[in-house]
Amino acid sequence: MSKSFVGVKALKDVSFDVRPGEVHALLGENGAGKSTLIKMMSGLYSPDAGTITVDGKDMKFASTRDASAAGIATVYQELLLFPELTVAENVFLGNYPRRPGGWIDWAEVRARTRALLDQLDTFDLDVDAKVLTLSVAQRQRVEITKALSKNARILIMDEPTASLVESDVQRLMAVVRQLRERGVGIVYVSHRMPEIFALADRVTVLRDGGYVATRDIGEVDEAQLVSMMVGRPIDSLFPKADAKIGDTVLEVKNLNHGRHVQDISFSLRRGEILGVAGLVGSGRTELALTLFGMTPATSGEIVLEGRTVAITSPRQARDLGIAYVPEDRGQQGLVKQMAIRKNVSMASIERFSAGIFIKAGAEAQRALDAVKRLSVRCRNIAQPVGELSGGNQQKVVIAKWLETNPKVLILDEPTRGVDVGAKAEIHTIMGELVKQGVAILMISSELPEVLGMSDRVLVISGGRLTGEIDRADATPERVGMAMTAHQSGEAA
Amino acid sequence: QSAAWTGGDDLPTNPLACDATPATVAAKPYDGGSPTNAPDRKGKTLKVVDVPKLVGIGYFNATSKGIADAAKEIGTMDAKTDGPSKANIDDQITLIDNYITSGVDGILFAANDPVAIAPVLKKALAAGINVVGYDANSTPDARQWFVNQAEFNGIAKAMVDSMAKETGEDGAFAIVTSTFTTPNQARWIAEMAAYQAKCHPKMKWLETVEAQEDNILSFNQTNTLLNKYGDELKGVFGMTSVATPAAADAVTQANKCGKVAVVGLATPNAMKPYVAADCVKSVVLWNPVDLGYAAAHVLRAVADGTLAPGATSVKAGKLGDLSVINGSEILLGAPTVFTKDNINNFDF
Amino acid sequence: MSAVVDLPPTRPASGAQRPGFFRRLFADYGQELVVLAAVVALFIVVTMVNPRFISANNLTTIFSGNAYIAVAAIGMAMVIITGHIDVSVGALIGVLATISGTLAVAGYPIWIAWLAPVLVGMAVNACIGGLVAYARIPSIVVTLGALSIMRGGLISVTGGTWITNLPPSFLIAQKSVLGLPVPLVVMVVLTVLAALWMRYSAFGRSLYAIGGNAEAALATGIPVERRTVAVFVIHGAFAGLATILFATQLQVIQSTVPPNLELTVITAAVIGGVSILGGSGTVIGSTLATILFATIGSALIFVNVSAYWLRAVIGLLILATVLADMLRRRGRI
Amino acid sequence: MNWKSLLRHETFLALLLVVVLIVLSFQSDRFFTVSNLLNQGRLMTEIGLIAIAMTFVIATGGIDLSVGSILGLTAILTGVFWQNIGMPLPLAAIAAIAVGTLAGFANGAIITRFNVPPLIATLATLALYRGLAEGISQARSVRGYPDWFYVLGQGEVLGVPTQLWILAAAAIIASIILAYTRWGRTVYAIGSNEVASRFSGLSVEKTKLALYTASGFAAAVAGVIFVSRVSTTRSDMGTGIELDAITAVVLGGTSIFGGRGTIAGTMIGLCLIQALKNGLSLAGVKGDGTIMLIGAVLILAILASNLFERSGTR
Ligand SMILES: Nc1ncnc2c1ncn2[C@@H]1O[C@H](COP(=O)(O)OP(=O)(O)OP(=O)(O)O)[C@@H](O)[C@H]1O
Ligand SMILES: Nc1ncnc2c1ncn2[C@@H]1O[C@H](COP(=O)(O)OP(=O)(O)OP(=O)(O)O)[C@@H](O)[C@H]1O
Ligand SMILES: [Mg+2]
Ligand SMILES: [Mg+2]
Repeated sequence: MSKSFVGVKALKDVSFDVRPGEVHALLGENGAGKSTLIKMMSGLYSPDAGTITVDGKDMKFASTRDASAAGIATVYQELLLFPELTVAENVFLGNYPRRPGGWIDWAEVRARTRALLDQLDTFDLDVDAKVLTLSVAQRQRVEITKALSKNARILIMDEPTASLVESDVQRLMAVVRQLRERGVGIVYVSHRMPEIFALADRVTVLRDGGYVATRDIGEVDEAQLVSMMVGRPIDSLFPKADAKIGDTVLEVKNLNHGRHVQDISFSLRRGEILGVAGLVGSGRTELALTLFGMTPATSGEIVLEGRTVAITSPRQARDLGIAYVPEDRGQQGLVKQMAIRKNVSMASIERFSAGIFIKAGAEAQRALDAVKRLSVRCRNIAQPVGELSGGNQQKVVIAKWLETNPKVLILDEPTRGVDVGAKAEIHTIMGELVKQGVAILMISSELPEVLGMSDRVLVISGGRLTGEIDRADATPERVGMAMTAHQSGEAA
Repeated sequence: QSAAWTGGDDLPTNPLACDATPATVAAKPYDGGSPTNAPDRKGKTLKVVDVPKLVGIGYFNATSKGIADAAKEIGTMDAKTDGPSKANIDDQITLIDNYITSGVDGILFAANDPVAIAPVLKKALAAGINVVGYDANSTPDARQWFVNQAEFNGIAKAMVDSMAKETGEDGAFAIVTSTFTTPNQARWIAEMAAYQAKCHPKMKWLETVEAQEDNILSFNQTNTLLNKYGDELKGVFGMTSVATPAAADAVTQANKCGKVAVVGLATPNAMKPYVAADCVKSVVLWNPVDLGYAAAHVLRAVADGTLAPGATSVKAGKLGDLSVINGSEILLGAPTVFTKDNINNFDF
Repeated sequence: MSAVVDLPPTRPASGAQRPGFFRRLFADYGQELVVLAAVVALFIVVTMVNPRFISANNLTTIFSGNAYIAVAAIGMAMVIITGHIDVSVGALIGVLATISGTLAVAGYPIWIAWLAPVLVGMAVNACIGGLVAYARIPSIVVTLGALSIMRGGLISVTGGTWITNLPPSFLIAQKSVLGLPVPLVVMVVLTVLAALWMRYSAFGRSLYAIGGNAEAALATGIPVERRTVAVFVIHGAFAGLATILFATQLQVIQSTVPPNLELTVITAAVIGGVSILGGSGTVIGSTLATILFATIGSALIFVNVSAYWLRAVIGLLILATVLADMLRRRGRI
Repeated sequence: MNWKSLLRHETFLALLLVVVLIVLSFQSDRFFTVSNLLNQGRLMTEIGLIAIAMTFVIATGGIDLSVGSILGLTAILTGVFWQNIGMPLPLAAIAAIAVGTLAGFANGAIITRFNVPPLIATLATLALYRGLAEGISQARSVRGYPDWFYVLGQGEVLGVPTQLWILAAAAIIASIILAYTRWGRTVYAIGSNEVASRFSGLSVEKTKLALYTASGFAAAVAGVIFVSRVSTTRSDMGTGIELDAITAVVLGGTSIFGGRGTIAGTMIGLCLIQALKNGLSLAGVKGDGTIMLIGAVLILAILASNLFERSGTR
């Protein structure tokens, strides 16, 4: 089975093929065109030029339905779920088991979903829960379950592990390997190098919409791959800067909010990066939201620069100098239809205003600076943010919050779905910020990132603090141990 | 007590005598307005617009037909009907305003609100346009003449007397009207209340309900009244040409023909089935075709100068001489009572 | 089709994941239950004031007098679930009633007079749906325009004449089957069928999917455009069925429709729990909400609420229902 | 937000308006006269004021269906405060406007505090406020206002109808706010992505509350102008005006899903509708024909600008 494809614009003359029983990794920087390629293979976009061949036959995919019929299932990068429908229904939508007469067999839908979820070790997901009540990571699992349910011959996964923590990644990789053994061809996109080396048989690298090379995994090492992607070598993915750690900026005492933030206490100092590790649903995001005033604390104390503050709204948090880069940038971070310029100034619009009027010139200047400083790849600052690739969108969100000159910067999964080049850049930016005395609270599901960037690591499990580990003592084992403590408190 | 009628416009009521004694009307000087610098229109062809309360209901179709008939008969009149699609003061005002600008010679109107329409009518007078109302009046000084289909107290007497005859002097009745704010209906109900208190004091007024200009709602409301009061309810008044047939239908479908009387204002066409089935004995209404016909003739006479302030009567084609009352109103005559015998002679 | 992977779970499946029957019922049909509770409460209170309220006659008035609104609201609920809205349904019913009545009076076979509004309703809404789906004009814009066109057109064409002399066999809404009035039977049957269809057919579920996330629906392979046209066409069919009940209730057909009929129908759908944002709700809710309105209207007359304050009370009750639903949702999450 | 596509719709609409004006003035020589055009301004002021506020509301992705009822309630209260309670008329009008504004505030509070979708909330208050107007008025109308009061609705200032000044001022202020201030930016941001706006520290709730309050205020002012124009109060005043206002706003290019729209567009849409109503009437087309044509123009205008936009960006 081969599959070739030639397109233009976002994608220039790219050819790509998948064989049965292989994992073919697709690599490239943000905006390289990986998702675009995938969307054409799955029938969502139609190519301007070029062909798709399955089993030697030329295919014309008018819709994703045609692609499904040809045995292609896809887990998209942007989660495409139906928030008002249940988990089970999301999994089998358009593909229901029927009873005689064509009626949907709901009992069967639930049972099969349960079985699929169990195989992913996802016991805490209620198949009858509406998807809107799930966290991002839980939604990701639903997406994967959905693709698995289709029993496809070609499975395309666009950054499936972006929001999974290490143990989940391991589990997913096991599933992928098993599928490979069954002769399923898998297209796998990820920005996480270790996964690529652990999983892939071949890799194809794209750059700026163009095809760079296809290699067997044995032929290349990480540095080579990175320089193929970025066009230059990268020194270090975790450029830990030596910032002077100053006095305490933020002190949190016995903070509580609902089930997911229970009795949390910690302190954060100027120039420090405090990593937060935890399993999916452990309550890290909830903690951030509580600090940011989105879900105000029900009890406990937040002390900011020696003053006890009650934070009840994001606006107030912002005014106090707390910034939050959310985990779901599409929904929470950006206004996609709006220009880059307007997104950058959004959280600090008062600074670009004279009275109530916006100073458009100053705003544009700052946006230009920010785009340059964070090397956001875009046509111009008037381009709607939604047109940018994931990593570049993330940089815009960070730029937006840097405009507020925060004292405390909370980064929730700051490099989720961000390519190695940009990831290194974001880490460098973090380094610069701590040098300027900003205190950073970094939530990440990527253990190497947590270990590589943090001065200290907080570990949260079941909404409780289960460990506070200094950089020197932070080994994957210690952190992992703390992450699985208090398991009982986590069950939803 | 829910029966008390407190709606309306707080104008004094003037119930007629309980027997057939005609009311003595005190002569009043002309109180209408007059157009400024109206050109001499004597014998010239008039461009006339007729703006009813709303278009799309049987009643105003009939008046509009009368106007068209008269225009054809007169020959020197170009009449056209254009009204709002809902009984809405604002749309009506806008329409009249547009016709003033377009330069008509005469305006015939039936007002959705007597006061709200006044400014725009005064503007018409100021532009030298002849303005005549029918069916629903404006304040007198905003138009020249008003063709009064029947005096409010006359209608009230006819309605209440008919009801008393059918239900007996101690019957209990309810009313289905469009809305409490509709001026004509409000006046009629007020006059009915006064006349009933004076001449049929033992009758029991149970309730008045609104049903918009919506026949299904009228039907439902009548049904609800029938259900609520059971055998106590002896009669239902329909105050509009929409409510009356719907009320009759409700009574028919509830198999209460003969047990519950329906008396009301309605056009004959809509009532024929119920009258034929003996479910409704009598329908009260002036002939709206005649009303439109008379209004058109009055407008012609005003434009020709043959109807001037101080006149006591006016010639209205086949209707003969109509008399002037209340200073600047022209009375169409007594309302017609349609019964099984004559209803098939009318088609509107 | 069996699951592809059969890795052994690392720990045994934790049993009893499903919440209890009542919790699920409350979660799935919360708003419907609120509305139902409101209806029941009204019935109890008003019956205590005046026992005639639950007489067979009054129940007939409440349930079948407004059945046509309920039927129209079924189609509206489907449209709203798909993420659209239709503000032209009132005008459409007026047009269809005129067509149906004209055919009946002109002596065409009765079944043609009944079939015509359904077919014409489907045709008109196919155009509306086409503009929404393929020309990508928001449905509120298309139907706002269609409302004007149909309302004006109706008056232009009929000149406002009423249709009388309808043949008795045409008047189906006045008949009964098995001792039950036809409108009631039609309303219940259509509601149940539509509810089953929305829950157990792939087509019905796809409407929820489109309303919930049109982009994802497209990616799932649902033909979003065709389904959008289809749901408008179905809505047109329901409008046609509603028209039959509407036009045959009385012996005359008024050429004007009840003012604000479209708002009444939309209100019924949304009070019944259909999310105005699309993606959730049921047709059971819209029918219950229609019954609620009818019950309120009747109840206020029975308890002698001053007719002047009637509308204020209705508004207050609607608001109370809406707020009760919101509080319920908060309690749940 | 894409400025180019925005400009395109408004330019297109303005061109359409010009064409309509030219065609209509050939149909009737009484159409394109100063006095007629000014008079049309008088007639469209109430809808215009409401449509301006509605533009903001719709641009945030909301809607306000209760404006007609607020207008009616304010009208009734003006009369009742003045005649039944005996307040001086100016005070009565101000008090009535205050109540109308409060009604708008209540809408906003229901929408923001209880998370009720705007369409549902205002559908409920549409019935409630109209009901209050009916209940308070007890079906009576208040008439006989002093002559000075009519200056507002029937008088002129410098040869231009009084209320047209108000409309013009409102339109200019509103368009500046929407286009150049941070409030305007906030409106667009909320309309495009409410969650992200909240996460960016914008005061989403306060903004929405303010907008619905402003919408109530605009409807209330329109109510007093309406009373002054027609010399009386009735509880059914303003019925159906919400659809007229929404039509103008949507025709003007404001997206019903929020995130885009301009006051200029709304005003052009409003003028287009009014020109059609008036011009067609002068040209001898009846009201029902005009309604049909406005419906068709609405659909076609949006269709045409959709096509424009697509051919432009692809
Ligand atoms: N809807 C769109 N409109 C315009 N440009 C787009 C659109 N979607 C993607 N692009 C552009 O196409 C290019 C390829 O984007 P694509 O999403 O395929 O990148 P990617 O390789 O998947 O990146 P990432 O790793 O961030 O997901 C980018 O430059 C992006 O800006
Ligand atoms: N909108 C929501 N409604 C209900 N429950 C939610 C919602 N969002 C999150 N949760 C629940 O809250 C718990 C904690 O979620 P949270 O997102 O804070 O976890 P996390 O540790 O940040 O995980 P991750 O970031 O990997 O998703 C999860 O169990 C999730 O089910
Ligand atoms: Mg991608
Ligand atoms: Mg998280």
